[in-house]
Amino acid sequence: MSSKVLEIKNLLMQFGGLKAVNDVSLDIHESQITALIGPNGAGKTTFFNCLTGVYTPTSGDINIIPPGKKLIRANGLKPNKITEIGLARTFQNIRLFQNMTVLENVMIGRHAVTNAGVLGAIFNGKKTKEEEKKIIHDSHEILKVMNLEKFANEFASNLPYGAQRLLEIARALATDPFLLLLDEPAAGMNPQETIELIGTIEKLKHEFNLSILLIEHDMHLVMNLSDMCYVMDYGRLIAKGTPEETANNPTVIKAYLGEDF
Amino acid sequence: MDVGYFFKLLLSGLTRGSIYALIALGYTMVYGIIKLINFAHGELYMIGAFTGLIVASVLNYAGVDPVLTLVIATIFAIIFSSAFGVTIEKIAYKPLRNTQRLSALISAIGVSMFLQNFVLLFQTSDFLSFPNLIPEFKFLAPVENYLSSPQILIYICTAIFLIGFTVLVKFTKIGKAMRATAQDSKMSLLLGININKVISVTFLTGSAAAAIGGVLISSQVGQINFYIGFIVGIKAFVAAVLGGIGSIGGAVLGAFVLGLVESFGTGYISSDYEDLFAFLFLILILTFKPSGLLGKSLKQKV
Amino acid sequence: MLKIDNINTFYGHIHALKGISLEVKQGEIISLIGANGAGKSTTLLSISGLEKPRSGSITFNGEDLTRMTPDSIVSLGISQAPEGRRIFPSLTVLENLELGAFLRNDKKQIKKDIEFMYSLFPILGDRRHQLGGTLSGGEQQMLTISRALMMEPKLLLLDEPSLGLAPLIVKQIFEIIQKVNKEHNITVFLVEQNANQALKISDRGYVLQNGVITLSDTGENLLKNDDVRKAYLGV
Amino acid sequence: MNRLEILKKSLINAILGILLTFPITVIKVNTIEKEITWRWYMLALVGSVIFVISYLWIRQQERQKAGITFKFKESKLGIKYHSLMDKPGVTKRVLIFSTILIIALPFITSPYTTSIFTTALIYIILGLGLNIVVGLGGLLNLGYAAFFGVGAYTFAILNQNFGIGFWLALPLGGLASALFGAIVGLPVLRLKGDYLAIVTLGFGEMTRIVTENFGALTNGPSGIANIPKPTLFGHTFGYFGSTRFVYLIAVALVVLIIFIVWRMENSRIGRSWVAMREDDIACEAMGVDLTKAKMTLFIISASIAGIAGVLFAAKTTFINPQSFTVWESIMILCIVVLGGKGSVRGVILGGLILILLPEYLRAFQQYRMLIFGFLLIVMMVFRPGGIIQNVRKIYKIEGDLSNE
Repeated sequence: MSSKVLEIKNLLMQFGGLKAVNDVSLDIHESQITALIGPNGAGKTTFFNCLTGVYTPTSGDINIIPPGKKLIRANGLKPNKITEIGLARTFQNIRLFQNMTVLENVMIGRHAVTNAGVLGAIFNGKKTKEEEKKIIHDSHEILKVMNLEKFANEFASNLPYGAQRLLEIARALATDPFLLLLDEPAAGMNPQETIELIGTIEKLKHEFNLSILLIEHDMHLVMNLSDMCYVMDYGRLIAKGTPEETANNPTVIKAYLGEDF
Repeated sequence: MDVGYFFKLLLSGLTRGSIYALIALGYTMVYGIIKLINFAHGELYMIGAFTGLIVASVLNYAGVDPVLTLVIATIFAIIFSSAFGVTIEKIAYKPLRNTQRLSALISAIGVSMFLQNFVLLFQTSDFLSFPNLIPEFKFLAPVENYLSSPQILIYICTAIFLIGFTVLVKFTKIGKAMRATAQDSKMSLLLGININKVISVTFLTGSAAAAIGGVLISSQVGQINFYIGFIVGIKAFVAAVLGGIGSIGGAVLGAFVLGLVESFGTGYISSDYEDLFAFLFLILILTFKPSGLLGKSLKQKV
Repeated sequence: MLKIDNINTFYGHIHALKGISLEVKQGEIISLIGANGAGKSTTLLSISGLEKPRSGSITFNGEDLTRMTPDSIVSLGISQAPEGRRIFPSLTVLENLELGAFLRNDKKQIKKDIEFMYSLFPILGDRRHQLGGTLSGGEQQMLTISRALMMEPKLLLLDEPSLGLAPLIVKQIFEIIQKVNKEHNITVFLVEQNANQALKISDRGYVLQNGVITLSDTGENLLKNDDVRKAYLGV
Repeated sequence: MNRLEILKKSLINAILGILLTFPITVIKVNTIEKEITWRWYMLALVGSVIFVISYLWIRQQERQKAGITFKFKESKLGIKYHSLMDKPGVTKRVLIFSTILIIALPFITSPYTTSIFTTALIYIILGLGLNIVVGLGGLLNLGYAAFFGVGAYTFAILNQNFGIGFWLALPLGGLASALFGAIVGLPVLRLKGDYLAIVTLGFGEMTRIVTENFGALTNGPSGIANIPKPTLFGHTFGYFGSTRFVYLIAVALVVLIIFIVWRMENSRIGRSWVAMREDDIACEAMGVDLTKAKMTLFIISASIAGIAGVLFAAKTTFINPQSFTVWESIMILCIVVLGGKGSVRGVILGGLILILLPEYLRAFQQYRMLIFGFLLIVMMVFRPGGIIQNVRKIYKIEGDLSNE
């Protein structure tokens, strides 16, 4: 088995009396797609928010191991630091920069891997100019990969819904991640769009050598994509295994899928 | 330590707090429902005080009984303040309900300037003295060094208003509609709630509270001018934020805390810095509790 | 019962609905399916009076809705459970339900109806004094639907009741929709992304594409239709 | 609504308005003489004013509802303007002409006019500075006048104690203000939205109160006088000369600051500010350090106010705390929002209107602030986005970049 890129140990996230994430441990391996499924309110998104620094977990460990680098303990790091380390995320309820163009949205993603400052901006020297050029160039490349090139100059708010979801992913890719966290990437997509999305995610995995963790309700997508599947309910992990194993697990069926799935 | 002095400050802090509470209530309600910092709310207090003064003077010079005068003046103050509040909303805020909040804020600033200068122009820029209408309560004689009749009246009126208001918001239908509108106005529409009516009632109640505060404090202090609303308005706003803006209990708590802080600050430290304590305390609290004393954490759902 | 005749609705400069006509008859379950951004929600909001069409008419039992305010439309017996659940997070479950009956004055019957909702969704009964915001997504969706039912509607408009819900909950919700339709004679107009489930329980369906209705047929036939199968059922 | 209906409604509004304003307008109390004056003529006056305003107001609302909005581009004047401007070389000529006009202004008008225009320019600088925070970053600062004050007092105090002149004070004032901005920013920038607004307002007021009471350094409420006017390589000007000179310095500073703001807007940093305004959570997830970004915004905006403060002190030669009150902060905010937040042209227009209008409304004397407040409401109701809506430079892909 390939090496680990993320290692979660006994993660606990408590809000008042509510244990939204309760003693969750899981590993994510390099170049694998891991799915996290579970009923609404099971704590999946909260778990995501702990990983990406939006929340600081109550206890437990979040260890990030960038390929070929040393382990970093990520508890309590700010979201931008986590992004710099190489974890990028999308949001369940789309959070694009609505009044910026598609290209500009992706350009923001390049923020962490570039460094022109205030003085650079004012004097706009050769280095700054070249960096700007490179940002535009790289962003454009990413748009091509995501097949969003034709929308490049449109405002994000004017994009069709499916394309907005893709732009979320494009923007995350722009930060040069090794681990991509997708929060319900297919939510609100019709089956046709979902099928296309499966292809796109596959392609990204190979082209950028990405590891992917995704939260999803669409079992079709989960079954088709993931190498490993974890199931959460009431903040706890209740099952893990290959997608087939999970789909046939009686506990999972009872809590989540329903009899006739 | 001088215990007497301490009590004097405590009681005067509660008086300030009561007045701030009456005004902060309006701020917080309006904010809760239309998410607008009604910069002109302090002006409604001033309008209330002026209407009260005018009516009271007319009656007083005509020789009407002081207590009756005070009651009638307060009623007129409430009516006119509320009418102004509702009118302002219709003219200056309603058209801006679906635009950026900053535009509505500027509109509110415009209203504030307009009302100040309206009163300045049609009345005077000088201080006017408020007729002395509050009777001396005999039972206060043993403690008259610490507690005056107007103070007692302020406490009682504030308490009555706050209780009535709580009942209104908690148990009546319109109160429930107000809370619903504050949380999700679009959804409230879909449930058949007439939100224009809800907003009008909100402005009406808030302005009425401010008017009561205006008349009470004016009869205690004894004089008013067109500018009294502005600084008190800002203080009440501070109180509302201190408690957690949008939270009614928070506004009341914030108001009393602020009143006490100011009273003790001026009494024990220095009266030169009277207005400084409010802000200093606000900054201290918000640094440790960014959403105010009783405010819900602003953490958005991600 | 409800008749939409050639309405055009604009969002700023965007022409969201381009001359839509459709009809809902007493006692039916009708679904409107289509991709995101096709104009499904706009159609529902236009019926409820939150979006005013620039032209065309919407009539309900002969009354023109386009000139009415949202609250008077509700008082005719049209209630809507909008997309994204929108329960009142800082009100209790009970208060949420009471607000559903805002326009009603029959206190006794309201109490009975609340008990009925608890029997439909027992979990809501267990949580009656809990704040709406503390419910899980599925519970919130149940609350939204029961709150809409509290109005004693003649016509129930449901916007994406299955969005973002676990498969098990989706099944439950659709069962309840059928139940209130059959047993309580409530006409249902359903907007859904989940075309498969929606069409299965519908008498008729409409397909909306970019603000235009492109297909209309019985639910059964639409399920068999090749274009629909390809675009919305993923076959 | 037809004309008759509008007239009817206006009549009703006039009657309601009379009732509403009755105690304040009709009854005048003299509490010293204990006399009441009943001014019944006010009924007619107030009624007719409200009637006219109501008529115009409703008519305009009806027009807007029907989709008739004033678009300069489509108006007669606008069409003429654009056809003229589209001719080759015209833009350049207009630019040269207006540059000459701007520079020549103090030499062809009275010192009084020059002085008013200098004030307007100072407020334009302030507007530009505040616009970075409010317009670009979406952070509401209601205590901006404090930064302005810090700049002015830095110059005044340094001059009194160490004899430092304008040119050295200019950067020092900016620096002091930036430092002050950093100190204020530390506790403040964790807060969001309206909480941020009230705390900045608090800081503004605290600064003023401390200035008023810290007499040893600031000379308290009476302020500091005899601040020297700027010199040119040691050459001092007479009264007229220095008025003109200050004006020209102000013009130069406005140009410089517009240039700096423009460069920043169109940079990696500026982009991250706009993203922060759009969605701070997503922005942070893109790797932008929000604390750092906000701090940078705050400090830059503060230093611009500081520079404006030094200029202001040099222009008036006398400062006191009354020039840096909440109202001053509000004025600057009005410039930004009225002009069109986020837009440099808007801020310039807003600054000119807000400073020049009250000056020239002096003809109406005591009515001017009343009218001014009313105009603010009218502007926001009928054009809430400000006079000039933001036109941001948008990055576009032109041609095929992939082969480079």
